Amino acid sequence: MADYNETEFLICVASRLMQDRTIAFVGTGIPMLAASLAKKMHAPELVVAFEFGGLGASLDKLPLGVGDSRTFHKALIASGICDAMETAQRGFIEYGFLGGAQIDMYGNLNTTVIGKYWPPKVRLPGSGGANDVASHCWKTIAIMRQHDTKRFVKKLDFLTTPGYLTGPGTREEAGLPPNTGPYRVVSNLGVMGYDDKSKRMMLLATNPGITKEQVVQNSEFEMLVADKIAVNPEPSAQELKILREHVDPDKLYI
Amino acid sequence: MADYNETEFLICVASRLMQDRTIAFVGTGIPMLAASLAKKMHAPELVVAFEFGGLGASLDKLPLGVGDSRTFHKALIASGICDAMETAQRGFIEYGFLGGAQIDMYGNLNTTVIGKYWPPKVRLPGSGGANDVASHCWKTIAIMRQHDTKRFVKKLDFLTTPGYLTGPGTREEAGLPPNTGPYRVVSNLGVMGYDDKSKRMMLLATNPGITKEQVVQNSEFEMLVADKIAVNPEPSAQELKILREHVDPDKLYI
Amino acid sequence: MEVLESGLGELFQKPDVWGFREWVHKHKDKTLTSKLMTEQEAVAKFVKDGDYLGTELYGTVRAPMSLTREVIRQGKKHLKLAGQGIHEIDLLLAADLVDTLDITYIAWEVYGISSILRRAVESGRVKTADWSNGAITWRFKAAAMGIPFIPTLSMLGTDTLKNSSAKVVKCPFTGQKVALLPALFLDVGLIHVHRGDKYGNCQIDGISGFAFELARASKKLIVSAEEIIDTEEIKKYPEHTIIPFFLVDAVVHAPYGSHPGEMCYNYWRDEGHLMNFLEDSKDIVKTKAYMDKYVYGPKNHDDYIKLVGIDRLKKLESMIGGR
Amino acid sequence: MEVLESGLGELFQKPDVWGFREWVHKHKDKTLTSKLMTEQEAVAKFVKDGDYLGTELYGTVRAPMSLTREVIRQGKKHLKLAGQGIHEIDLLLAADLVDTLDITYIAWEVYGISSILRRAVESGRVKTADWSNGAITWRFKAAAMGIPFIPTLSMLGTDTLKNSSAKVVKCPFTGQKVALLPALFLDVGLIHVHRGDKYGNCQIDGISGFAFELARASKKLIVSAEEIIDTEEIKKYPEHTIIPFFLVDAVVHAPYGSHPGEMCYNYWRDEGHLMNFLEDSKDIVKTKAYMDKYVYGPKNHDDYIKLVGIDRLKKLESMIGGR
Repeated sequence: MADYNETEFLICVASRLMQDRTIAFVGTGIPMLAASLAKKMHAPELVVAFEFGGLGASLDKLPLGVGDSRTFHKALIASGICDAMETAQRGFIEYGFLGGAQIDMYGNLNTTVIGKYWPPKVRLPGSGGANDVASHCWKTIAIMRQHDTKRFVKKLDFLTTPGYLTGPGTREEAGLPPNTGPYRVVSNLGVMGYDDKSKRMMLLATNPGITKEQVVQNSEFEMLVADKIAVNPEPSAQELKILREHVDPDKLYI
Repeated sequence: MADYNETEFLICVASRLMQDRTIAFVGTGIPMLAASLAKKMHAPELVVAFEFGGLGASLDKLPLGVGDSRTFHKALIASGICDAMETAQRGFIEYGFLGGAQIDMYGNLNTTVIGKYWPPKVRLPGSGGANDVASHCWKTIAIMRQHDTKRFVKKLDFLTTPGYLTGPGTREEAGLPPNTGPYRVVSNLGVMGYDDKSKRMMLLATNPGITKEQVVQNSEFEMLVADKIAVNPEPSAQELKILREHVDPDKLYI
Repeated sequence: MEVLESGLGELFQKPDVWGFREWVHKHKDKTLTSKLMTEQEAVAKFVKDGDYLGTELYGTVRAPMSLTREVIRQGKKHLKLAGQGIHEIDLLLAADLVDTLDITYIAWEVYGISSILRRAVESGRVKTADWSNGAITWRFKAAAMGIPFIPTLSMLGTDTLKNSSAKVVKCPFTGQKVALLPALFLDVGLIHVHRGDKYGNCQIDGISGFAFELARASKKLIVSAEEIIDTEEIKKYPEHTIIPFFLVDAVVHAPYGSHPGEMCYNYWRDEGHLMNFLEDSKDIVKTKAYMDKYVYGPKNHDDYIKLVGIDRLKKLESMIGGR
Repeated sequence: MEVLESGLGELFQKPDVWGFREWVHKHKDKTLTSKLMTEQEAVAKFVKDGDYLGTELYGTVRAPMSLTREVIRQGKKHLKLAGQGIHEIDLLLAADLVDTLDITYIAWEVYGISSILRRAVESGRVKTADWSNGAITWRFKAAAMGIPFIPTLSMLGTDTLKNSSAKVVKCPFTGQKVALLPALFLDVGLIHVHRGDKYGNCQIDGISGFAFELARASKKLIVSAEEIIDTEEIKKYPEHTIIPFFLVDAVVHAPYGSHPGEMCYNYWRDEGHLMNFLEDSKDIVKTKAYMDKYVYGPKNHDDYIKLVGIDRLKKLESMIGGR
């Protein structure tokens, strides 16, 4: 078994969730690395969409941001932000990968403020494209590098980006497209999905050496637990080799 | 004095109304010829806009339609119909040149049907871009090749394209942009403008040999007559030479 | 929303945003799979009786004529159309395949009104609703954006609005009146382009009319291209892709596909052919003879090209201007 | 229109369609007149205290940095900003020239949040309203279309909507809820492009972000270009013009105008410079030292280029990828 760090494991787990022959919106950081790894492993025909207009890029080299030249290098179209967002709004984009400072049990995310809105205790970056991605993509996958009770919270300080809002039917009630919503959460402890009926977050798989109790204890809200908990396979030697030698050889992220 | 036909005169009169260093929306036929003539006479910097996206074309050769390659030959931008119409909607286009089967005393035009709406006695082409042009350009100029009581009517069978609607303030009341509206009508008998106060059509100039009574009699509605009626100068030898040898050497229109 | 005024025109295609989303989710192929096929295959597979059909063009310029002739040969019936068009709509109307028209302009520009349109509408065979050119394109744009309507200042105060299905409301930000246009989602879009790859990534030279919007507003999209190019060419200039592959269901190689219309930088329009058609179109018997000769006669576009004659087409190529 | 819900965020710029129309009618020069000038002249002439300013970019890519530094050198105060931005907004905030922010995302992407933004907003010095990236761009798009608002399905159900000035209404065609975004007309737009002619006809390589929309949404538009080209080049490929001359008030020749950001196909971003800034920005004194050295120090962009050093810039050129 290869030696690896937590970030590398997170990238591998996220990567495996990326389905070949679909279009996925990816943001900077782990989603980008995961997409690049997926394209070199099991999903060569994954079409990666970036919000500033690049779609279908080769990802030969790792972009530094969602609009740099690597996001449309050898791409199939290089348009603009409206076209990218409207492609999602029209229902063409299957997956969206997001992150956040806080997530609640319905998969809602906060990337705006800690404390009250203004002036806030901590001003975070804001929605960026996350709100659009989570409003329009069919399935969203949240990546949370640090699974603890400050990040998996009962109540968000600010609901930046919609998950299942306050429960079943509330997305549709708010006007969001039917049959869309959060799909998975990847954290440093494991992978969560959502209970079909209650739309509440549910532990599906833990990372090796992590117990389901640890996941529950590190979540402020009551984390549901699936009847059968899988264990995420560790990064394979091949995954690590490709990740280190081809995805991020300059060690920009890992 | 040169020998010329009615169409040639109409083109010359329309051409003289085209102001240098402005942007004008022009349609197929006489407006196109007039614009081409104007660019070669007094208005070399007239920027001609076509509704399918060509703007600032050279007009070296006469287009056959509002979207053919001559509408964007050596143009400054070749975009699409949305950009062209939105440029007008944002207030960038000074003049619009239109035609119609019927016009009323407020400069409203009909190019849709004769008789009731459906099924109609005569189905005409429809608005095309005319409604947009007349809604958004600052000043519209209508070109009517045949001035008679069937065309200058009391009541349109169908109000396709807005003039001053039913009188002062009614454009604004309908939601159309302030300070826009009909400016001139060029017919085979003369040139009409609009009374500032009543917004009703008013004879400003007759063609040589035409009396103001003829204009009044050939209008079904009551045509106002300006205190002082000018006489439109006949086409000059230079205008006719340029028109015949450079604007339409293949005799497509004249 | 309080509606101040509602157009009385029939809404031939409801702006069903959720239905469109579900449809593309279920049916659209997001994979890099060759979609090259003949026009017969494309039309047989993707056009159904009763479909709402849209063609993209500028008058007779860059018109999907080879695809339109195939739709007629296959006798697809009860079509709904959006036009803005000339020759292709004349042919569909002459073949009596059309039930309804969202019309903005159908005529021969400087050569005057369409006799075929007159017969079809004045007889009551074809129902109409009226729009402006801007309005119908903004309806495509709303669909392309994935929203149910879009505001405009066009059409206000006119019978055009009254005989459309637009609605007038007061803007909640400014208090001004605006017309709301319902999004127009097409069942099938037909677009002719300069070049595309086998997956459907397409480039257009010169003005792009409403290709961008119509391609994105179509549930099913059939593209014909003067030239099929390698995907490497697409990847070299991705900013020139106006239609990306995932919008496209079929790619048909159709040199001279816009004939008798123009294709900018490729060939000039066939004025003689069109003048003859225009004359023929005034008479029902002569219209039928034209249809028999040029539409029903050739079994496919290759046949049509032979019928027109390669010398004639080469001459049209020599007449087109450069940059 | 019956409004179901109204965002409580302040509307920093009213969607005044009529005002915009009147302004461009009165002030915009529709003639082919050279607008080439220095950045000092452009900023002095077209940026005023209290203006609502917009910059177009993708993160640190194709950012109008040389123009932004000049705005700061001239001390234009009480600015309102729309961001989506990074380095240029950090600099404007650090110079304490900003009163309000329509914010969607201001941060250093993978390198984390902006310390300067935190200090400016947490202290209560800068007021904010929040939007999504899509929403703010659609606000520009509405302005570019000349309409007072545009619908979207974004932002529904969230605090983002509650702290914006969007409004929720029921669609009169489908009954679904939609968010209406007020058009965002800018007093001044700043855009950096690959090349333009002296009149302001501009081309951009690669993705175009929201240049199309922002250029059309701006009352006054200052463009900087890596390269000034002949108008004959523009005329040869008019389909590549993304900004036509009549939108533009000033054209500034600014090679390396996006430094320390990237310019695709021209030069890679200056990672070392940005990492140093990022570190400096955590501390007020060091931030001031950076500003003194790189913004206030050079008297113009030429000076800035000399300060950075041509060898360093040539190296960045060598690091950029081709097609």
